[in-house]
Amino acid sequence: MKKPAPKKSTSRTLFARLFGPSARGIAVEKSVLTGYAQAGGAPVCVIGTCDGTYVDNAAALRLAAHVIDCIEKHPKTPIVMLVDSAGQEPNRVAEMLGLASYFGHLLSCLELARRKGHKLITIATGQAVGGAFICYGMFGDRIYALDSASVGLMPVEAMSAVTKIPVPVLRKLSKTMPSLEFGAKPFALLGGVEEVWSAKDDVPARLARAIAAATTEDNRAALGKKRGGRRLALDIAKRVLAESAR
Amino acid sequence: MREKGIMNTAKSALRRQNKAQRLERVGKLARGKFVSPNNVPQVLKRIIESGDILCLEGDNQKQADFLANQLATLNRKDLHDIHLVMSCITLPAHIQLFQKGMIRQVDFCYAGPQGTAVADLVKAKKFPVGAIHTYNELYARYYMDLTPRVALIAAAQADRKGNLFLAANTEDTPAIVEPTAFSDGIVFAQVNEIVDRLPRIDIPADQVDLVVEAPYPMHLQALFTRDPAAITDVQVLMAMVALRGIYEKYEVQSLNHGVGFNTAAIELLLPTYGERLGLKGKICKYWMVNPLPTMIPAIESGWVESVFAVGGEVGMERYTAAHSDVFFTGRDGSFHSNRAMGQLAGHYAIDMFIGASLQIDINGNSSTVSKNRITGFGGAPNMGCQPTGRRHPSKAWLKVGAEANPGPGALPGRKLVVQMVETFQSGRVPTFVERLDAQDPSIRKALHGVAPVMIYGDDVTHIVTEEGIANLAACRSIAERQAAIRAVAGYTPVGLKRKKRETEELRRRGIVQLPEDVGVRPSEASRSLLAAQDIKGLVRWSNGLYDPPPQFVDW
Amino acid sequence: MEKFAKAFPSKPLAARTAKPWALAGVVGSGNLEVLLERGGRPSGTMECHVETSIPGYKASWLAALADFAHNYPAGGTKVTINDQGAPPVLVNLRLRQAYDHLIKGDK
Amino acid sequence: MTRGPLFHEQTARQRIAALVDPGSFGELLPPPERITSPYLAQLGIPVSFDDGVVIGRAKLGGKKIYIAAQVGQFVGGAVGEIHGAKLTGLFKAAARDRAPCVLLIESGGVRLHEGSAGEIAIAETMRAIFECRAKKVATIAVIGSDIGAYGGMGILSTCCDFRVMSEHGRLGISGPIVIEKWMGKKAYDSSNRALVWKTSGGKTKYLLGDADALVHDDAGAIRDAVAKLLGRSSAVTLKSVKARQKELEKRLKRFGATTDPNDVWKGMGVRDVAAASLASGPEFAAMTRRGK
Repeated sequence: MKKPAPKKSTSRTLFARLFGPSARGIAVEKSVLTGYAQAGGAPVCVIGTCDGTYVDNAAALRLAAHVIDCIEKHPKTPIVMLVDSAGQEPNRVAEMLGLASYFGHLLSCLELARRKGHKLITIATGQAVGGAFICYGMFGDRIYALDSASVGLMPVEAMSAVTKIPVPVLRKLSKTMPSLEFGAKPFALLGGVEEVWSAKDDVPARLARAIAAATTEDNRAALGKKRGGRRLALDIAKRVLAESAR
Repeated sequence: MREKGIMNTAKSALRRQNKAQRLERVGKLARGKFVSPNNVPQVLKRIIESGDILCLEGDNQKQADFLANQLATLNRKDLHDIHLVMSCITLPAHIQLFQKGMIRQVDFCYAGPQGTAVADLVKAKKFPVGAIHTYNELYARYYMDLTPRVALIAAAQADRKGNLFLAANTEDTPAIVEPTAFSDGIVFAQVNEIVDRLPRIDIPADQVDLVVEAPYPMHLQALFTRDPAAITDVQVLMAMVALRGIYEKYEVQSLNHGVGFNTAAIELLLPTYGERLGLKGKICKYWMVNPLPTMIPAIESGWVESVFAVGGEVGMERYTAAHSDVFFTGRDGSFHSNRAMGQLAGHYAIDMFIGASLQIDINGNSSTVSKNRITGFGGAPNMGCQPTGRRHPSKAWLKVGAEANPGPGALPGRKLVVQMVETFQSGRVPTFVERLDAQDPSIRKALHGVAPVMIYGDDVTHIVTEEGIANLAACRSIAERQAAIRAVAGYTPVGLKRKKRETEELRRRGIVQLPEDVGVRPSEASRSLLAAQDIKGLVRWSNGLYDPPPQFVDW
Repeated sequence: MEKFAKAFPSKPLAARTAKPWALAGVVGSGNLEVLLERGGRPSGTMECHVETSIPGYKASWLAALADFAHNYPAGGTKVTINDQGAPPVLVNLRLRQAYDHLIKGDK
Repeated sequence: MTRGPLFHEQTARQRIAALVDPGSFGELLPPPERITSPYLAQLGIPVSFDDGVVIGRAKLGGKKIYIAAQVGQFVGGAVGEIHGAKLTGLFKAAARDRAPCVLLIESGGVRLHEGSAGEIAIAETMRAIFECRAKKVATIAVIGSDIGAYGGMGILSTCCDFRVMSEHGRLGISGPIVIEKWMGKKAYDSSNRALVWKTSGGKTKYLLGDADALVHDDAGAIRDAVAKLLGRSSAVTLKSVKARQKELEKRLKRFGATTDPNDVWKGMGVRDVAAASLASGPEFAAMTRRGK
């Protein structure tokens, strides 16, 4: 595992593809992006990461500050979250200072935005793995992914290294269990992603439609069941609800 | 001057002359007795002669490691045909001496950490062993046929005259120095530091020929530190069974504990479960054990009258110094140990020895040796045996003696020799076997026909497992003994061969007792009964006087 | 994984128990969980189902279960075990704990 | 000096039994339902009848609560599809019934054997937790176990209104072994237990304000601390997030360049670090003026 090298130019191209000329309103500092842009002719707030960077304490704070700024200054403006991050960097000082709490704070800010009427749309643009996806991207009302994005818990090889289960075994099982497979499409089968957008798609139009359609209800378990990638989650949660009501 | 007179009248003093020659060869490599660390290999070359009996100090805790490491820098052309005598083969440097072919014969007691390396040397026929001994057996031979010409020893401090201070870890040193010094052998000591004034003198300067201030302090292994957090519910169950079925039943007053978690559990149950049973003041008053950290709660609760030790334990220095009513301490107040005397106490003066083993066979013989690991004995066989020279009675001694039904020519009493084991070792390896690995012909052959049995079945009085207690002393025949062992061997292959009716009969006669039979409810067995559940708990019990080694500290 | 099932003769369980089922232990390295339920059939046997991660110890398992069925009136119960390499002593201990809970309820 | 069992040594079921009013616990989806992980079964790994989490209703001090306890011994308490769905359902039930929900955490995070399903499950549970919070229904995470709260469960714990910790509990994202692999043994020696606990343990978390209570490693003490929090909630408001933003910025500015946790302790007003290290949780709390 090496620190990913920044690829600024491709990030800008991507922003332009998503937001057109209004992408200029997005500031990028140390691969953390914050700003305001336009989607479907209406203003949106943008937060996120690029270049596959790591989300550390400072990055979480910058993202949170921007969410607070949006809540205060631009009520009900949808927030678009772009995710391209390799995760949290394993770092002792970050842990000592409570990285989990920094992430929790970012999530609380997003929750506040949701309660105050901001729609939250996530687009996995690059890497969307591990803690960095959990700490904001997976908290969206609706989550989308570009088909070029690497979405999931971790690649099969990494899973094998930790679980000591041979790669061929995992690969074979992933044929029937998309959960074990790595990528945007299997993740969508689990309901974790609403829709995968390809290069051919009119992405700005899709984004505008996504913002319009979003609701605050978490539909992922239902999607996972419908698409067959995650058959148990919905029914089990429902059973808990039903049995506890008796 | 008077001494000189005696020397001059000596008729035979070849050894003395030889010693003088050796020291002469050292010449300017030493200033008086003091050698600088850089010169040690040269000095060793000059004071040791090929063919010598050489004693390296080192046991399971304390090591003259600097001297051993320097010795290992020499080669076969410098020294060969050495007859090595030593308590424990512990360091990689010890193994190198064999690999370099410098050793003609070795006589030793124990090879804990190097057990695998020793087994490999045996397989490669590079381990010319005389015998594996118990500690006191080897010390005894230092006075008979294995008197060292040179002894390389370790001490905490030396003063400018060469007097030595051994601090908490006296251990083997006096047992090595005395026979060497009084037979015109050379005693070479590594010390952690040279000071102007010693806290106390443990070895007088005139028994010390050479001293080096080692560049690093001698290695001390924290051997007896058992983290209470690693004690399992099953071990608590066994401890409860042992407390009721043996300690309470025989009113065991003086005892030795092994180093395992089983006995650590017993120590930690005394202030809780033991207190509840009203046993305080009735049992466990006099101890021959190292200063075990797990004994702190019992000591703090007033259970323990005295503790004598064969060695120290890392981190217990301040605690033992603060409890001189319980521990043996020098006039400076610091802890004192002595392995030879401790072993003697453990042989003659205790009601009970209780310890664990890796394998027990169907006749009750036990061993820690396997084909791939030759460990040896240490002190257990001195204590885990019947001292037929014992003449003083005690309640426990007489009671076991009565159960053993002595004939007209037998001792009236018996020491309790208790093996406390789980029926399976980790990894589902059965403890109970039909035949010990130690009986393997290849091992026997390497040891001149003597299988390395730790404790003989004839000496064992009880076996405690999680299944219950087998009272071997009360068995009337070998067949009965075997049935009793099968009865407590659980679901090992040995245990599966037991016959229900036989077991029931032995149980009726009290020879086999299940936990319920001694008043223990297995469902009650829980770690929560332990007086301390982790190392931190021990530190708190000690009022901050116990300083555990860093690897045990999580705060 | 090795899987087997067997019923062992046992005196019938008490007509009333504190609970219909009891669970003891956890599935973890060197440990196991024992689920003990009323309603196994027939009433003169203890019905056992074992799933263990360490194959090759069926004989000890059967001996331990048979002993338990012999020592405790457990006829008409169903024992289901998920094992991750527990030593037989733990099998015994967990069975007794589950049995205690079934009869007397959770402490 | 005898005392009850240590909380961190109890099993999940024992913890619940020791925490709630006697006999009040009713388990939801109990073991006889045999809802076990199909993933583990396929991989030849032993399954458990509760999939590593015990959930249900109970009373605490006569008040209705929902409670869950993770089983750390079972695949490290890690969250798989079923495990996570049980938690999500529980928090939703708590929100619906406006009954506080207590989560006894013992988990390394996502269950790798179930891949992304566990990751999504944790995200879903987080959403359910915030459903409770929006209704001012208290959500309380208890972190006092051997494994602690790591990975996604570490993050999830920070979504709850309150965190009750013992000195034994640890809260973080990346564990010491992972960090050691990444940064090298020099930067983080994972076998240095004292350093590990000072990095992620209850005392440091309490000192910095990430734990709301630091209690004895004992179910009774945890029950008392939880009982005090049941009627309260920590609302997510603009004011609260702005205050937290300031606090976390200040923390990063003050200690961002500090590597020795003892310096953080000193900076937070701990005078005698050695004594504070040895002190029990409540003693520690009394000794220190927390920098809130």
